[in-house]
Amino acid sequence: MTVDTRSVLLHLGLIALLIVLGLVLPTYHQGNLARILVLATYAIGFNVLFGYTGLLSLGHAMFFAAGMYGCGLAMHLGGWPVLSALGAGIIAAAVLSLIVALLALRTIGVAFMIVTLMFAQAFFLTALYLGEWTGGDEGFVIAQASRQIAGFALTDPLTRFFAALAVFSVALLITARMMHLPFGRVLIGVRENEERTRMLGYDTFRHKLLAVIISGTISGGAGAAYAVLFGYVGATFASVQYSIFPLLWVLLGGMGTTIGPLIGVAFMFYLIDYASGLTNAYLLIVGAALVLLTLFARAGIVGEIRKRWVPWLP
Amino acid sequence: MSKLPKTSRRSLIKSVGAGALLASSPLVGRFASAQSGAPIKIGFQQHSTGIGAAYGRWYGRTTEAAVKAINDAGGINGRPVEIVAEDDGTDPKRGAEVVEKFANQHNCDVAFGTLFSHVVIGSAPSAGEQKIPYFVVSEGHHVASGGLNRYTLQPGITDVKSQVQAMAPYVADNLGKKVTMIFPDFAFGHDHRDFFTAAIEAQGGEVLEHIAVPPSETSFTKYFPKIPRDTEVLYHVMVGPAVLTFVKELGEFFGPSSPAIFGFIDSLEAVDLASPGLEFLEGTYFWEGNPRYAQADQTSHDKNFRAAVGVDENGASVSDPKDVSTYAHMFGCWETLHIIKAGMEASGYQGPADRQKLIEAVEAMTDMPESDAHPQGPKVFNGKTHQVFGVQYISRVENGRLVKVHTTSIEDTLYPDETDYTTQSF
Amino acid sequence: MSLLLETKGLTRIYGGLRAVDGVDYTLAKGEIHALIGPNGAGKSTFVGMVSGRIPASEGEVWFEGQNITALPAHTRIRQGMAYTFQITAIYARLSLFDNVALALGRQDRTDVLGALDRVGLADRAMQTAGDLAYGHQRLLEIAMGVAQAPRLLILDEPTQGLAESEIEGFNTLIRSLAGDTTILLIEHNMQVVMALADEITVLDAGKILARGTPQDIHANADVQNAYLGTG
Amino acid sequence: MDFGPHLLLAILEGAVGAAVLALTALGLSLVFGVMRVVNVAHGEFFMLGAVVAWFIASPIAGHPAIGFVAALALAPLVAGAIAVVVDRFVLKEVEYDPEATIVGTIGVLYIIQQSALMIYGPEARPVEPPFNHRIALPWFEWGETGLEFYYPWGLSTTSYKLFVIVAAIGILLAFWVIMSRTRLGLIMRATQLDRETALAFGIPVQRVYSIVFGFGAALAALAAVLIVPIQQAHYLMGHDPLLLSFIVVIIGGLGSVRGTVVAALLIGMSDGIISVFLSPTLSKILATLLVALVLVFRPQGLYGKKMA
Repeated sequence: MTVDTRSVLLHLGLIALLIVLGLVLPTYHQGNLARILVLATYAIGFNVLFGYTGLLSLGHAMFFAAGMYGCGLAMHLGGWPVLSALGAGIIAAAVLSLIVALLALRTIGVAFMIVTLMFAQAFFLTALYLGEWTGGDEGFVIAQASRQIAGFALTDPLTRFFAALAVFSVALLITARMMHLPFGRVLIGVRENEERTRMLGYDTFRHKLLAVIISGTISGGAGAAYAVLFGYVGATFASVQYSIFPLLWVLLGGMGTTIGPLIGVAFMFYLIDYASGLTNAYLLIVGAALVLLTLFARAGIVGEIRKRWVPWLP
Repeated sequence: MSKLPKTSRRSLIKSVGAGALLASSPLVGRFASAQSGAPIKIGFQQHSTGIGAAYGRWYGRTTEAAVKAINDAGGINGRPVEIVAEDDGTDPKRGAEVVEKFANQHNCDVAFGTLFSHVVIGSAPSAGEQKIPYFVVSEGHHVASGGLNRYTLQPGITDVKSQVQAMAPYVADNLGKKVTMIFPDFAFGHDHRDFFTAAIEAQGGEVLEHIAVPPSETSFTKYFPKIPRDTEVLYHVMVGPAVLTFVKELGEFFGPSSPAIFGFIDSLEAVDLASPGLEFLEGTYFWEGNPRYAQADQTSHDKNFRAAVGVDENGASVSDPKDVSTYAHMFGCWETLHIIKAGMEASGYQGPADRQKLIEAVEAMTDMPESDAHPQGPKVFNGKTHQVFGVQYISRVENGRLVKVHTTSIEDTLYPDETDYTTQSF
Repeated sequence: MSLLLETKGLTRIYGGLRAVDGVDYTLAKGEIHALIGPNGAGKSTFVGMVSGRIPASEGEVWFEGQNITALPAHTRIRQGMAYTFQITAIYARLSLFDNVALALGRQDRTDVLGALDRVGLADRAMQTAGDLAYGHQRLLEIAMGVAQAPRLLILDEPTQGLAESEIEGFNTLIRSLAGDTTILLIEHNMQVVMALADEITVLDAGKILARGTPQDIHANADVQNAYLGTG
Repeated sequence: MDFGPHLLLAILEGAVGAAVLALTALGLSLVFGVMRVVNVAHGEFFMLGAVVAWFIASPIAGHPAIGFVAALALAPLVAGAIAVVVDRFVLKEVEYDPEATIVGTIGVLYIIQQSALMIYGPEARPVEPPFNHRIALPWFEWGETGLEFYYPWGLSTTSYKLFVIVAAIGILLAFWVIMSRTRLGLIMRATQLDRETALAFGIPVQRVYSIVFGFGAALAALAAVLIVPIQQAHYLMGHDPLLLSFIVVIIGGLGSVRGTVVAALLIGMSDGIISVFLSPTLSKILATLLVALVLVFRPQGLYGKKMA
């Protein structure tokens, strides 16, 4: 079996497993998994830039939130139907990521981190400043009745689950495929040694530009999906911590792995959910878990598995 | 501990038994039936961590006290009440997840207790989808504005729009008509800005300047020079951990020559008035949702409420006089739980299948006279807007204590309906 | 013979220091040309400007009759240059296969293995490049240059760190490329230079000191004094 | 208020913020410069300084200055000691790998924050300043009789705020002396320049790292003790200082003390001064974008060398 076939089987198998889980899990965990899938889509978007291209953005919340506001405002103020609103959210995120990329890619390393952080902070403050439309920190609710596609209510747990799975699968398959194409290999080349890659005749700036746009657009798609599926849009999602989350998820799951983002989000989600049932001091447990992970599984969960047992993992 | 320390199981059953013996309601008969031993589970969405934690702690203590009082009096429909507390981290995303957890994992009958508006708004869609009644204690205008859904109600605390507009007549008549407002530059502050500006203009006054302070600001003096010199009344409201800095710097800015100062107690909620630097507040005015200091005309209801929650006559914890409560807001938890009890008893609530009946029963409520269940004062509930309206208090700082100088009427707090949730299907 | 490469007054100034100073240089198609000179003579800076890695302060670079001075490095590479680094610059965490595939621009198994085979590394294709011995890393670097099938191959000290036997293989490889590929070679090892070069240019202090056949250079008194005399 | 006095007030207020920010950022810059790691928990050491100051000062009776001085001496030691423990048991174990350090220190951040919430509680509590007098400031104007001066309404500061500015300048000078004139400073600079060579010269790099990490945390804690009589101690207060010092360090240029101080002044004052002209939130937005654009067009920071 070639690496390619194994990789295809892995991803299709994962999606099949998720379908089964969606059908058999109890309501509570089905709902959780729907959330996890949307957030994992966000993490996948982040991973394109951080895990594969080696660019650490600390401002990805602005892309997630751009998708969320683009979609949410189109429905809330414009009365658009779900699919066009999703499109609006995705386009909003794509445009924003193009602008941010053109400016931020003039910098590298820590300066890139700070520039993205500052743009995201400006975005967050702008969302508050335009409270008349965005509802500021309180945000707004997207009317339950409008959250449906062709008669399928997205508020129905099962429908919502499969909608979330569809969003996740698209992002997963796009990135998995991309990383097999020359374009994706060049991104890895940029991550490993940008100067070398340039001297092999690749326009590394253009590749990085596209990586930011793809990454930002997938993140924005996740934000738009979150708005539609869970019915709430608010500035919290544009705050700094929502830029830090995907970094944490990806590092936990394994940077530069296709399924790491999902594993990272699921691990973190259930760690918080479970620990908060035990004690109010659950952040202590989360903190300890993060420290232990750095000490004993530095490549992240999937990364360690790849390192120790399954070297072909994409 | 996630689940609040409760009365132990044994004492709970004892007290429920006593309640059953004493109670004359025919519903108590159900106590003997097979299912009756099961407690009524109320999911308490608590701000245990995050920016709301100082409020969350007192909301927790009040809730605990109210549940004890309800259980001591025989529970609800003869069944004991159990609180299932989950931390929402004062985060709207986690808030929504917690509501789902209440509905699907803990099998709670209702969800309750949220304060911060963004968590309420973030969680309300989940409550609507899970069809679980969601009783918030937030004072936000979000419920009455019609932005939420039929499952979300605010029967225990008056909303900010009412609070603010009820202040305008007193301010205009007694303090001055040229007002400058300082408020946080996010939704809560914008509510103050919009509603008070309209209300003071209706009284023939005007707002000279709106000074919006950016969120998470920790230093404020630099914004004060925007206060016009001819300001007669300075209206301030601030929230968050930096409130004490805000008020202190306000005093340092004005020095000996300040205009009349009227503030919302939010600016000093959970803060000791005796903190150094607050001396200048002597003689200034505050809105209070519920007077922090026991007043000369204290009702027996307020006395009982303080005793039950463990608050002394200065509004601080009986065990630590420096631990000042969120007295202006936390009564809402107490009153809301009593309304849940009243609603469940009126609707003969048995289990989740009766949730719609519960909501209809609460929607049918109107007058809520001052009582041990409503220690803050009398209220009127509007079933269409799912919002309660109650009297508001204005206090003046005298000798370092807040002394009540004015009680508004309920009429002062009313405004035309902006929505009718009863027309929404369940 | 027609010219492949020409520079006119090519200059690079680093903070007042003229590292390369007005170099006029031509390279004919199909030639193996060696660039020699003492350390700090400006050899790497010169080829850096030719390949576009380092922007020129003054002067022009012409490639196949076109002025490419304004073109960015990756475009020059696309037009038929290849550049191997003086300090090994392979992708240490990727496999040899991936290294060469990136150089090729496609994941064609036959072509990748073919390129690796030319340096004798085909059997190690799935190894992680960073795990190779230093000499093998140099060979991989050369394989990556060769895999691009360039018209101009710039090799910056390719034999540094290679064992005697590997140098022999390297010489063979370069000779097999000659004709189709023009080769510009910076080299310290005079045996390699004498064995491979059709022509030699000597740089000293940023300027061309001498140019000629290996025999001419060997006989040149200036070069003897400035450079060869020391070794 | 008139334009001139308003601007003066904005500058004075900005100077207090900038002074504290400069100290906090210097701690981060030192760690960043010498150890090449990002300490995400840096803000929590700031918070620890304030919280510990409250624990030390509040039970001490008598003049508030006694408690304050005790806090000034002890709180940085406590924060520094905790930082050394973190260095030994986390950072050293991951061999200062940049990514692992980020995740590890995020974990430390949660642990410290949650511990503070459990032990100290969610309230914001004040520490009494050793002295605090309102000082009305005069303003000059050309009038009919030449230079006139008067006291504009509201133009004032406090003696304690002025003390914070002076104290911060003193600490910065002391820091500069330590770094440039002492053996410890020399060792730190040598380690910063080249870890391998430092090792070769027999410098105990591991010990230097521990000292640097502890020293950086202590600087943050010291800054917090200075500010806590003005702003209260709260368990979430570390968030903004972390972000701001991070920004200051990058804008100033890695490893440049001068750059860090200049950037702290720039960041600490910009939104206050812009808000003289525009609405406060809008000025914050513009100040944020301004900082981002400074980096876009000068990626190495104000005083830094080009970063690789």
